Amino acid sequence: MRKLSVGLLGASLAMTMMSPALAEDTDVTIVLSEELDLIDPCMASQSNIGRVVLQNISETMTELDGSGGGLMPRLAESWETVDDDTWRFSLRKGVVFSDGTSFGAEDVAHSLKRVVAEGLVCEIGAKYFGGSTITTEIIDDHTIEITSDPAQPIMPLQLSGLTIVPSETPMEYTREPIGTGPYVLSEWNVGQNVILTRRDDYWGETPAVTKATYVFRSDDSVRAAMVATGEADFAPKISELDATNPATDFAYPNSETVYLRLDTLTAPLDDVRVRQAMNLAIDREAFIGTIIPAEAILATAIVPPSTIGWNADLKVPAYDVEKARALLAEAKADGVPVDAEITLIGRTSNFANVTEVMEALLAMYQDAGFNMKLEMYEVAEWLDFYSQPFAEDRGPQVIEAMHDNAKGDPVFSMYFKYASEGLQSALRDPAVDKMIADATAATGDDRTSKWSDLFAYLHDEITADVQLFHMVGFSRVSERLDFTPTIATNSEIQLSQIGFK
Amino acid sequence: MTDTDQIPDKALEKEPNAFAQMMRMLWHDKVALVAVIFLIIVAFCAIFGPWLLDAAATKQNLRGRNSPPFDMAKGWLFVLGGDALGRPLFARIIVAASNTIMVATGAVLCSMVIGSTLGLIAGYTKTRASQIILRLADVIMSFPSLLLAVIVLYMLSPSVTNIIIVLAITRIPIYLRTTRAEVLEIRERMFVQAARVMGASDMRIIFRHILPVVFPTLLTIATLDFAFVMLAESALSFLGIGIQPPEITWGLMVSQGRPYLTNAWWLSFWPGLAIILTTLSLNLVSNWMRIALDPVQRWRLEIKGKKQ
Amino acid sequence: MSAHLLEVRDLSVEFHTVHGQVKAVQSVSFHLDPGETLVILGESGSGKSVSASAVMNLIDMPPGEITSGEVLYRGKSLLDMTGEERRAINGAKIAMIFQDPLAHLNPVYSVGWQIIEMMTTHGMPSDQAKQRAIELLLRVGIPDPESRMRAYPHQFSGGQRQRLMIAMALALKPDILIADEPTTALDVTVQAQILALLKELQAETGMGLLLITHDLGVVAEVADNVVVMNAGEIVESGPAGEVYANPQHPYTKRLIASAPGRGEMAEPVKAPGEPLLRLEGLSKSFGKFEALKDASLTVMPGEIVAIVGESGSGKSTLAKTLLRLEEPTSGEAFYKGRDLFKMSQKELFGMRRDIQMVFQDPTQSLNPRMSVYDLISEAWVIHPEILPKPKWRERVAELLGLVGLSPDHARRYPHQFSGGQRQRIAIARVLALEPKLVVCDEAVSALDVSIQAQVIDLLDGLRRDFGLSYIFIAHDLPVVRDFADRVVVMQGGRIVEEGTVRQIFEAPRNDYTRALLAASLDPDPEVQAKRRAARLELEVLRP
Amino acid sequence: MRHFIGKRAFASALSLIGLIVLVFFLSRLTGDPTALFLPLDASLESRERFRELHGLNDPIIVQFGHYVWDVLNLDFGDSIRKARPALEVVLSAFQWTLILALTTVFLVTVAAIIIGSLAAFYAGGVFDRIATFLSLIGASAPDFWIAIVAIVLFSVNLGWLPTSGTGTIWHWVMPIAVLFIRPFGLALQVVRGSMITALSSAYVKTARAKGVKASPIIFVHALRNALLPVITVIGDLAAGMLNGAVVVETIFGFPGVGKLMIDSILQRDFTVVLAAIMVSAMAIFLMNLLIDIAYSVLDPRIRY
Repeated sequence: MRKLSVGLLGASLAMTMMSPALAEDTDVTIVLSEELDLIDPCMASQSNIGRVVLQNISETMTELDGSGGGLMPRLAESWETVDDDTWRFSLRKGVVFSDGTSFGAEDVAHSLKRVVAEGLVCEIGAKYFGGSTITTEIIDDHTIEITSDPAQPIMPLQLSGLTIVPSETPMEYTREPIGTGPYVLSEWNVGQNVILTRRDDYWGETPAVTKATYVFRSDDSVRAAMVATGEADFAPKISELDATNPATDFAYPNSETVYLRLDTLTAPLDDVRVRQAMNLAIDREAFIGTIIPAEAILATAIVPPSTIGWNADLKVPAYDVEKARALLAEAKADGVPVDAEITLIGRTSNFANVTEVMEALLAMYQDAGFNMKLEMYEVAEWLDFYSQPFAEDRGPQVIEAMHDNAKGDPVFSMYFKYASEGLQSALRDPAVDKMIADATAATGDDRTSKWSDLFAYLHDEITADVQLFHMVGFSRVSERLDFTPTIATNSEIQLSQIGFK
Repeated sequence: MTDTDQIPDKALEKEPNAFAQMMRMLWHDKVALVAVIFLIIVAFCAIFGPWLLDAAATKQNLRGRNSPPFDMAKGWLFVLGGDALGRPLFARIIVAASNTIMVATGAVLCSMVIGSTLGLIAGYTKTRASQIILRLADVIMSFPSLLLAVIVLYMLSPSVTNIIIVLAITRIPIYLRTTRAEVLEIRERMFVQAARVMGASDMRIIFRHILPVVFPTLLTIATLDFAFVMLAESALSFLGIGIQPPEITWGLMVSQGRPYLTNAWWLSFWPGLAIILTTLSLNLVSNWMRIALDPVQRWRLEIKGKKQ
Repeated sequence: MSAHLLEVRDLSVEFHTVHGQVKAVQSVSFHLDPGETLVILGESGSGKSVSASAVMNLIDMPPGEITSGEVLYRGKSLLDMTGEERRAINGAKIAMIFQDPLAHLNPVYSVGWQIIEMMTTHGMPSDQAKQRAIELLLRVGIPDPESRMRAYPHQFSGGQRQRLMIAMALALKPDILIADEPTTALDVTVQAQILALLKELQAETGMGLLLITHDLGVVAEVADNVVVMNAGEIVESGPAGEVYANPQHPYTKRLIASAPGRGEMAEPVKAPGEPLLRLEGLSKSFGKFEALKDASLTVMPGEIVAIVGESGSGKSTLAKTLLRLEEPTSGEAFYKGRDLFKMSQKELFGMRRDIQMVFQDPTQSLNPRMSVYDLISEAWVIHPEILPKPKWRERVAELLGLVGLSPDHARRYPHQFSGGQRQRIAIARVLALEPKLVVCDEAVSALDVSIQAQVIDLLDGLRRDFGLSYIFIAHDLPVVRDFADRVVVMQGGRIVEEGTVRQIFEAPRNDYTRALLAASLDPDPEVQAKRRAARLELEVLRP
Repeated sequence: MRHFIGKRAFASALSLIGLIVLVFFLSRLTGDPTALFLPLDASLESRERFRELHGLNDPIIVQFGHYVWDVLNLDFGDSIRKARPALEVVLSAFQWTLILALTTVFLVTVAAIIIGSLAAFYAGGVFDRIATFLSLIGASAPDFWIAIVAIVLFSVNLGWLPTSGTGTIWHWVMPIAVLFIRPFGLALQVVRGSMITALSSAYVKTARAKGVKASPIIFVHALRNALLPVITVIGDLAAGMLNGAVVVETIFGFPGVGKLMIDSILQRDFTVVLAAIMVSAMAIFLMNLLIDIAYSVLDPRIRY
């Protein structure tokens, strides 16, 4: 009772006092799901850091067009191969960093060195350049040759992830990121907000947004509510359940794919019939539009359809419990221990409704005759199951995972997920290993068809896993903004693309 | 030397037994009576719920999800609506009572037994052991309970038993400190000295003389704590480190239904209401017990109905 | 007819309790005039305090309820007044002091504040009130009043606290002072001083004094008129001297008859051989405070040794040390020739059977959650060699019979008994162990006079039948006089005098013993009047 | 007094050391932060490099030795996630927690005392029953549930209050209100119980005999005596709040120490966890000391 009156009192005063706070109408407020730990450009591959840093503070050599336009120049104006393992890039002239120094080949070389430097754990380095040795040669101030061992046929694509920092940047995490982008970090009030303001000396077009304030709320519904009440202009990630207003809420493919990894090393999952039965036993369609957003697509591969080599011929396995049971019975007749208890492992808060999805999957599998139990783990524990080395006496495990590949090339996925040495691979198939190696080294159409063959082999021949859904994200954009989220919104928000109505 | 000192003499003949007297006091406090009846129903659900309704509670129907409440078309089990997987909420709430009550009861019992035993030792002995126990209580008190939850649930697994362990550990200091404080006082009472003069052993003094006197206080705290533990369990679920599906508790149901608050309120409302009503009942019963077990206050419950 | 200062007419009060409606006061009438001292005499449960509370509007309603009657102050009905009007009279016109001043003074405010509040509440400016408070403290005999004003109740002695209460009550020169057992918890010497102070102040102000007590001695000391109450009703009233000399009602007669201090004094027992217990140079310190200094005494088999002294004299410490509830700082205690303090745990356990204790307050010394059967048979649980289990029930019944209770009582719990009955249960429990020596620590002090006499008789009978020895600790000299063989007087942790009852009571050598005897009140108003005169000669009473 | 503080500090330091040792070793049992910090695809070498860099490869006892040595040199280590001194991270969050906790505790205390005292005075009456019942209902609801309903109601539907975050004074209203409810229910019960005892005590009888009015009897005579158990409970509540209010902080995006703690635990950022524990422990120690001082101020019988 008392609380209510406090609320009422507060509210009536609030109405009179809150309204004038809106500053210039070219300022925007963006609400992210997590507070930023760091704002170092070399960590920009983490989605929330990327949403602040990428192309706003720090720019990259090349840029992947979110609306499907392929790879575009950014700080590199053009590129060509010198030989199998060396690429030459011509850099844009007249670009200055926000600290006033001008951009040149020196800076590119330094940035490449920095992301793989010892004593500094850079996610970009680990993600895009892990396992290969990169050397650079500065031809002149605006020309640079980059050599990779082993050869990297998609070097320009990889460089779309590399943030360029000035050559003076120390080999430790910086809290004052300097970049060539149209915005500078002007305030970082830890725990409250991060503020970017527009630069006057940017080399490209002057964007419309003058100031961007990033705030952080971990609760989905609060983020949606903030855009609804006008406290924020853009929430790149909201829950599907809150995305109820067609005027402000957008679904966009977020390049995430949900799948169940089958442990092909342990009986009974080492039997292909059992794996096929696992694919047949679930009614994928039933999820769509219920606990999985209607805009999601059923998957046949671990990468989204926009990726090269994606195989349109692959068919989603039909829901056929009878056939699943028959396959199980067949396997059982051959002495496969199909009654062994299989552990279905899910990751808590992996995506909206993950718990319901896992419960539904469990129910379907049990219905088809699998002896299965469900365990949900928070990320740290889940990783122990998902990544090598696997425990010795783990028993048959089926692990739910969501994989993100927004880069358009399967190379960023296949080795890790399917090669014998791949960190999250529970497959030991020499044929697959060879196909991955071949495709990685190939270029052009050859590359496309090699990947395509691999997908077909994995899906139809050996049934390596249970592919489920290509997911969509939901975002809420204030009606005063002229902005449509794309697949890129999962990793970056280019403030320069935001306009006002 | 109060004026009512001799009254029992007169009443000696018609002294009712303790149970009947309790029942009478309960009858006089209608609010507490309703609370007790509600708790009995909850206990019934907890014991027989899974046995009666488990099949109904796990039957999924993805295409008939989030069906609204009070629609009898789908059968009485759907009177409170359906959840995100199309399972009847009514059945699920009843089945979830089992785990919810088990977690709460287990945690309260464990912490009460361990806490009060340590408290008895700490209060009764004047030795170093008592100091160590007190420091231990301090450590537990300032040990972040969430960290404890993560540690236990990481090393073991998020099962009902382990949730009980986590919650029990965090509640131990409450009983420990209360028991110790009471024991320090009771230890000096005459009847304890009388027992000592008779040659009673420490064990006998502790368990026969001190414990029964502390017990009503512990019982009152335990009732309150029962409510607290239920809420703590639901907060753990909210933070994603509590019980995990396919196990269900009310707390888990609330946190699972949370995203639907704006478009399918009933998902989290009914289990939330179950928690509120149960904890409220426990609080009311605890309040009633505090009076009923206190001879000085007892008249408040005795005279109602005869006067006013 | 001019109105009395205070008149209570046909007052009845009922209480709602666990056991239903209880009539605490039934049709009680009395009156008080200026300058008069009216004493309401009664034992616990007689309704005497309830009557006074009704005058002050202090009965909690519920559970209490005034069912009939009126209370008139100068002819005006108090019961018909509004709360506001009653408040104006309370304190200003009718003031009250209570039995336990420590509990009745607010522990967290300075005494000065509390006395001043009495006056400011009734409209006196605070600087004037402060001046008056200092005068009052001086008047009731608190030295250095200006600085003591800032002290808190716990920083005063028991007697001083009652003086503070009196100062507070008299701050506004009330017409009536109600004193509810004002001296019950106090030592005898202090009691005499407080009563004297009250009389002096009454003489100064001419107020009416309504004093409530259970003690015939207090009646004899101060009363003009007396009202005797029993079980909520007035059984007799009249001038104090007449009532004492010529009681009409059987209850009054019994009350007067059971007053201790007029029986035969015991003749010294000739020591038959070895002493049962011999204490040598016993000392006990708590930190720097020496509670017991070099105490020595002997107890012969079958002998009753009384230890008398006021609070803080060390008599309880002596008992506790003897029973090894406290460890002595130094000294020896030989029981049947063996040193109690050097005994091993096992020997000590055996000795526990032989030396037992009866505590002051049976309400506290009996575990409220054990039945009488459990309480008594616990002795045999602890010492199973005394009695085999099959015989327990029979023996409990026997012991209950021995202390004058019925075997049926074994199933009941302590709270279902009266104070006297509880003490009998405590004695039965002690007897279950078949002890040789029983230490009675103020074992009858909390009991009403009539019950006191019964318990004493019981103890005396047990000595005859079983040859028990007693160490009888008491502050009440008349009881000691009737019961003990030898008396040990303690003061400030030391034994100051020791001798046979006759020696101590008839020819005390020590000044302190003499002061104690002089301060002790005799139920006979005439005797008391003589003592009062004699007491004035003894300077030790005035600090 | 000085002796007392010394003794108290010693006991607290002892507990704190025990706590740190326990947390240090137990938290190591929950796995190391490498896998969480690096992307899934990170190679085994880069994982190894990360472990080497943060000393996670040393035997745990050596790690502990390093930690103790650093702490003795007043270096509480750096946060792995945030690459900032852990103490700085914790202190910046703690200032928010401190303000939130103190404000809430203050409001709880004042409200519980006023309402609880009146409920005790009218024990059994209508006011008492309504106050008790409402406070119990509030205390019985899961706080995250209340918080979200409050946002939906007051921010989205009614538009009266900002949903979350910090900034104006209005941002504080809902977090404080949600945080207020449960402790208030508990404190109210304690005040009520303690006041009932105090109001039936002998010195209140004296005050009535003096003709003192009802309000000074309640708020002057009885209240000060009734406050000791209340202060103990308030102290416990405040100590709980100084450990942060995870749920409220999570929902309202409030940058307090509770959210920091749970995030650090989940991310295995142990230095931050340890620093947070130390800062909270210090604050709780100081608060307990204040409470002891409050005891002796309120009750002249208590002297240390």
